[in-house]
Amino acid sequence: MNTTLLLVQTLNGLQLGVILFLVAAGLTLVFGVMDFINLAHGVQYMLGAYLTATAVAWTDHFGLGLALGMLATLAAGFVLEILVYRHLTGRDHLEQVLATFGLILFMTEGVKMVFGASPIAMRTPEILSGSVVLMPGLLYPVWRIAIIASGLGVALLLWLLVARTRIGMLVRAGSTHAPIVSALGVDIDRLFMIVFAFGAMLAGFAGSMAAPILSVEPNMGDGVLILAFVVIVIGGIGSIRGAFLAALLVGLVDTLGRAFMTDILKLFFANSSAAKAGPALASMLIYVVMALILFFRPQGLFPAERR
Amino acid sequence: MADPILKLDDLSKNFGALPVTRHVSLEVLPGEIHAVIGPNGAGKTTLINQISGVLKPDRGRVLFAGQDVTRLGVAARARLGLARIFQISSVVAGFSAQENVALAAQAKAGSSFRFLKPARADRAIEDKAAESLAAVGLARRADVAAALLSHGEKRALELAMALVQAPRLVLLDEPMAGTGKAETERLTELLAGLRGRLPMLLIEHDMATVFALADRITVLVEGAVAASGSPEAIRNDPVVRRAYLGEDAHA
Amino acid sequence: MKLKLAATVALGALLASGGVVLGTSAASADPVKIGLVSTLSGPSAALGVHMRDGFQLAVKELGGKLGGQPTEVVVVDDELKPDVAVTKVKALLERDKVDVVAGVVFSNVMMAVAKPVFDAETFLISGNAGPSPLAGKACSPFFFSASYQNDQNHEVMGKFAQDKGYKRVILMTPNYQAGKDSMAGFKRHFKGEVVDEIFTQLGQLDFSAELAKIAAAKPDAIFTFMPGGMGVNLVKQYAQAGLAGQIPFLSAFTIDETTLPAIQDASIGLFSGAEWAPSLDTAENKAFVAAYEKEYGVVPSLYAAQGYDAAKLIDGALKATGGKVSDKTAFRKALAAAPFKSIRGDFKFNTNGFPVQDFYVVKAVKRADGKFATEVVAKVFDDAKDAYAGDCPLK
Amino acid sequence: MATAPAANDNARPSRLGPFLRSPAFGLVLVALLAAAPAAAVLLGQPFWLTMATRVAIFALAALSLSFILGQGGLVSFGHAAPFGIGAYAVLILADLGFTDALVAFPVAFLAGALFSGVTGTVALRTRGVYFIMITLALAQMAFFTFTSLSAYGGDDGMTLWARSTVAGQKWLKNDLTFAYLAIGLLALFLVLGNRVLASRFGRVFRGLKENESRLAALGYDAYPVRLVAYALAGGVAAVAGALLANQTEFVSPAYMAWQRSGDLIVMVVLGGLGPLHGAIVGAAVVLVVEETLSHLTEHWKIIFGPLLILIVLLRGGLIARILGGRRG
Repeated sequence: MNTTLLLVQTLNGLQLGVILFLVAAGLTLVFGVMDFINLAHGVQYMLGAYLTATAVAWTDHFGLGLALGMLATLAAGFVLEILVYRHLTGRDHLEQVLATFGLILFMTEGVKMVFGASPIAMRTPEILSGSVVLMPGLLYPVWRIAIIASGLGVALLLWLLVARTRIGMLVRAGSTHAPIVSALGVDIDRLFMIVFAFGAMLAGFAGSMAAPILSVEPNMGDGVLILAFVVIVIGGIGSIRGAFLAALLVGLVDTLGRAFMTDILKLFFANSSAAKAGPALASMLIYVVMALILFFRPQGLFPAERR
Repeated sequence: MADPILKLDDLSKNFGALPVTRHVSLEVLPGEIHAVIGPNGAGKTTLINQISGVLKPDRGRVLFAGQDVTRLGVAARARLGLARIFQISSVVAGFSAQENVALAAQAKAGSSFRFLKPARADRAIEDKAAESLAAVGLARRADVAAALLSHGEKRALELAMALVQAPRLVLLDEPMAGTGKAETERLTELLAGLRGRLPMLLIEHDMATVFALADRITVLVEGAVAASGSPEAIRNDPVVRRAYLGEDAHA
Repeated sequence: MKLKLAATVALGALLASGGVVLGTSAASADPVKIGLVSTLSGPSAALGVHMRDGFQLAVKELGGKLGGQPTEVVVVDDELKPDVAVTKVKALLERDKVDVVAGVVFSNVMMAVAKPVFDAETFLISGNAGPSPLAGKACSPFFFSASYQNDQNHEVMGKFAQDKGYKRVILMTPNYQAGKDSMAGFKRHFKGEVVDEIFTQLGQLDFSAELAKIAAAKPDAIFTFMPGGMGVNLVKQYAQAGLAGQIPFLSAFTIDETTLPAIQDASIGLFSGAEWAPSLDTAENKAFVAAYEKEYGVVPSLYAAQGYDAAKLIDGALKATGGKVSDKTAFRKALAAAPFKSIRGDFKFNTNGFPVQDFYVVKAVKRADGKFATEVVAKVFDDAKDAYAGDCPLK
Repeated sequence: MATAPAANDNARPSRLGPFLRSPAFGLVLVALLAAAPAAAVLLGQPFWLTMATRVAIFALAALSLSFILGQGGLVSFGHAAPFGIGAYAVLILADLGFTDALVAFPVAFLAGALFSGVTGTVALRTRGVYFIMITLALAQMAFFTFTSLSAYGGDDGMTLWARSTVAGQKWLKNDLTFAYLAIGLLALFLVLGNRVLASRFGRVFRGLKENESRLAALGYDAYPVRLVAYALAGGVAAVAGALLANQTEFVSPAYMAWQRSGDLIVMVVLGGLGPLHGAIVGAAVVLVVEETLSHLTEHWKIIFGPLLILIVLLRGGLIARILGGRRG
């Protein structure tokens, strides 16, 4: 286990964490502010990837395509909010689960009918493809660096937005004292619409950023959704800060676990049994971490203030 | 003099940097109705939560029925005979009035880990529940879902649930809050009927009720005991008049 | 010879005893009913779509008739869930009363549906999956494969690596049975050093951890088996990690026409083992590829080719029996003769119902029209039989 | 009106509503289901037999989830785990030479109950969404454990070469007998479940869902009560899993994938979260609609998805309105 490898894997973990954060941020806000369980949040991620890939192919320009894709995702977020979500606020959690599950089925099948079941491609601009030498003997893909940088940038922006602006203040207050906020005369429905569409766009952005390294296919949102839920639960629902730290934790634990679990087991067990158990253990590692964290902190790492 | 059923010994609790309970000591004697009054924010609810076990004090002890229960949870204290009536009515809304009281009675009558015999077939419990409902005047509403009872009826139902457990002390957290005048009078009458049989710790805003019922009154101001004594003594205590009754006398 | 006769008689007796009840349901006046089982939803749907399209293209070209009989193809989606597949196959057998079940992309689904299909004494024509039990000990007189045995395409790569003189190779597959079989298949003909065997999670999206390990180990080549979306991700990330030009990439069921449209340039020059490629030079194949591209607008993959051949195989056998499936012995005999012109060229059946055919190394290229496809580099095995046929009691 | 459906029912008693919510109607449903296999044989529709069996099996699994979810408010997103464990119990026992249902089914029950009991000690420390997610996590651990069991097919799963015997007899080979076994077990556990809910234990368990702090003030500890209920539900789910293994004659980790847990929740919620037999309706609706729609079009999900949304938007729709009796 040399240091270069460890460094690369740490960067990889960071990159996964950043993607997860982008998805989890919207999820935790919608959950925190409106007490709304949105299973279809993974669909936004998938939609972002598809819309951006299409826009990039159409405009033949990455930046332009990304911007168009984001606008389209934002628009899709508003449309879904108006058609479905706003009618579900304040309803029983399980009803929200059922309805948004139906939405997943519909959107996934719809995308499959439009774009086909085969994965589609998204081009990356020349300057962002290929690898750079970070230090002697350490080659790293530029695109992953771009993901990490843009993800951290968005995280910073989000923090400023939530910590420094009026709407951010309302969101924070809304996540802990919703009745008070609405008593102050704030239109909580509009607040929700904005938070929701914005969260959808963040997830869509994550999908766009992941598109060049992952296969863009109709079900790409499912796995991410589960991981995003793991993240917000570890972080404490409604907490952006918690989501950020938990996303990095999950990204790192998952990546490093997959990279080194088998090797670590080989130190203690016979090679063959380590090779068998290693991948399975690595796969369940984040769930073990989540269970442990919830065992000791049943409200997650950074529970939002008491309601 | 008999031993106190409840004794608070130098109880203190902070929320962050804010002290909400400061060195509170008080006693409830057998058969006594002891009222705790105080202006809003005096820490009455925090105090009752420490007595019932919802909150743990930072310092001090809670002695109940001669036993130190400071470290025990809500359910454990309840099993020792501490019943509570909540500030906001708390019943099992989907159960009928009868089933609510039966649930309370069942807690005192053997294990709940019986799986196959229908609970309603347990005559002893059902009869006790019906008796208790009758005692609070709810006999005719026994089969109505608790959610459909009026506010006052819910309070009475809670009282029935407390009574059926034959508790050693009842904590009443503002039982008159939100009830109409007629209902308040009826409830006061009900509680007065229990005087001497059942010790109570009463937290209440309604001064008429307090002075009608209490054998002893403790005044809480900013988390600390400002005065304690008979209703007569409290009524005439200049400190209390200034700090509390003076402001609130007309409310 | 004598043994063979005895087996045929035994089979006949077996069929006669059980086939009576079902025989009536397949009267020749009714249209021929084919149940086509494919994976049409979930991350691996692309493979299933190709196989279905290939099959249906053949039926269409034959004027909607197989063996000259009006034919109804009932397509079902197994969702890649074994219990769902079993239920749907039972629906095909019991409700739709199909004469033949065809298709099945994944081996776990195949293993789950094989039993009910065989129990119903219905013929099962694989359009892709070829798990080793069905080739060996658990082979069945009702089973024929229009594809290959699972190990074979991996064996091709092992032989290729051996022939190329690679000394140090890293193997990487998902952590499931097919992955382990894949490694075993590769090692059957590769005698060099296997530096590391990396097992990844099935459905894994990000291979950065594994690629960093590979880059550090600097092997002569890597061999991988990453079907569907996993392969897309892996190849994209392989190129981005700067490994594409450095370490030869050998694969099976990873680089094919279902994934190439998504991988595009990153795939060029990567190797794969296959029994078919669009560039294969037979008249039938040229016609098939042209027709498929015209019909569906994409280059066919080997799944499409196998689906197409499966339909042609059923067509040929039905022609031989005059459109009848009710006489199981006759239909089996007709199928076993492989009475059709495979787009792969040489195609015979072994005793276990698996093909005896040629295998090639193929490589991804960008065609003149801008589309991506695989192209034959060299023939690796000629008239190859699978390694399990010897365990099969059928003669 | 809409805010308190329970209030409505009492204020304006209709004869139908209470009957549809009563345990007796549950038996009517089971009887209807039991008619399907007989009809299948009489009308020469053997596939109805398969469907009826599958409905009974998933109804049993959904019923066990409904017990803790609908009646106890414990939203487990990992119920497929004990379900799958039941299936593996049959497979592993068969591999060890114990092919008899009289051994396999009780062992499956115990294995499922043990799994739920042990994981419940951790999961039940949490509440709400945290509980949902921790049950998912624990189920995922089980899932990945079974995918790594290469002796039992790993991720691929493994064929169960013969159905369980009963006291050495191969009765279950007959699909009709098997269908009635599944329906019979469904009926048995429905009756038992309703009995448990009406018992002293059930009274406390149901009460906990609505007002945990009240029950604590009465002296009830939620934890052991919920743990026992959670373990029992796991055991019943495992019995359903054992049935599924026998029906499909195949066992695979896919049985305990998180999507399967989601399917079970959908069935229970669709069934209205009310009395246990709502789960039978939910399972039947999901499976039959799925089967019918997918027979019509490959893109059946484009219809089924909006259908689910509509059901919710129309306030639980017919099924939940009739059966639900959700309490304000």
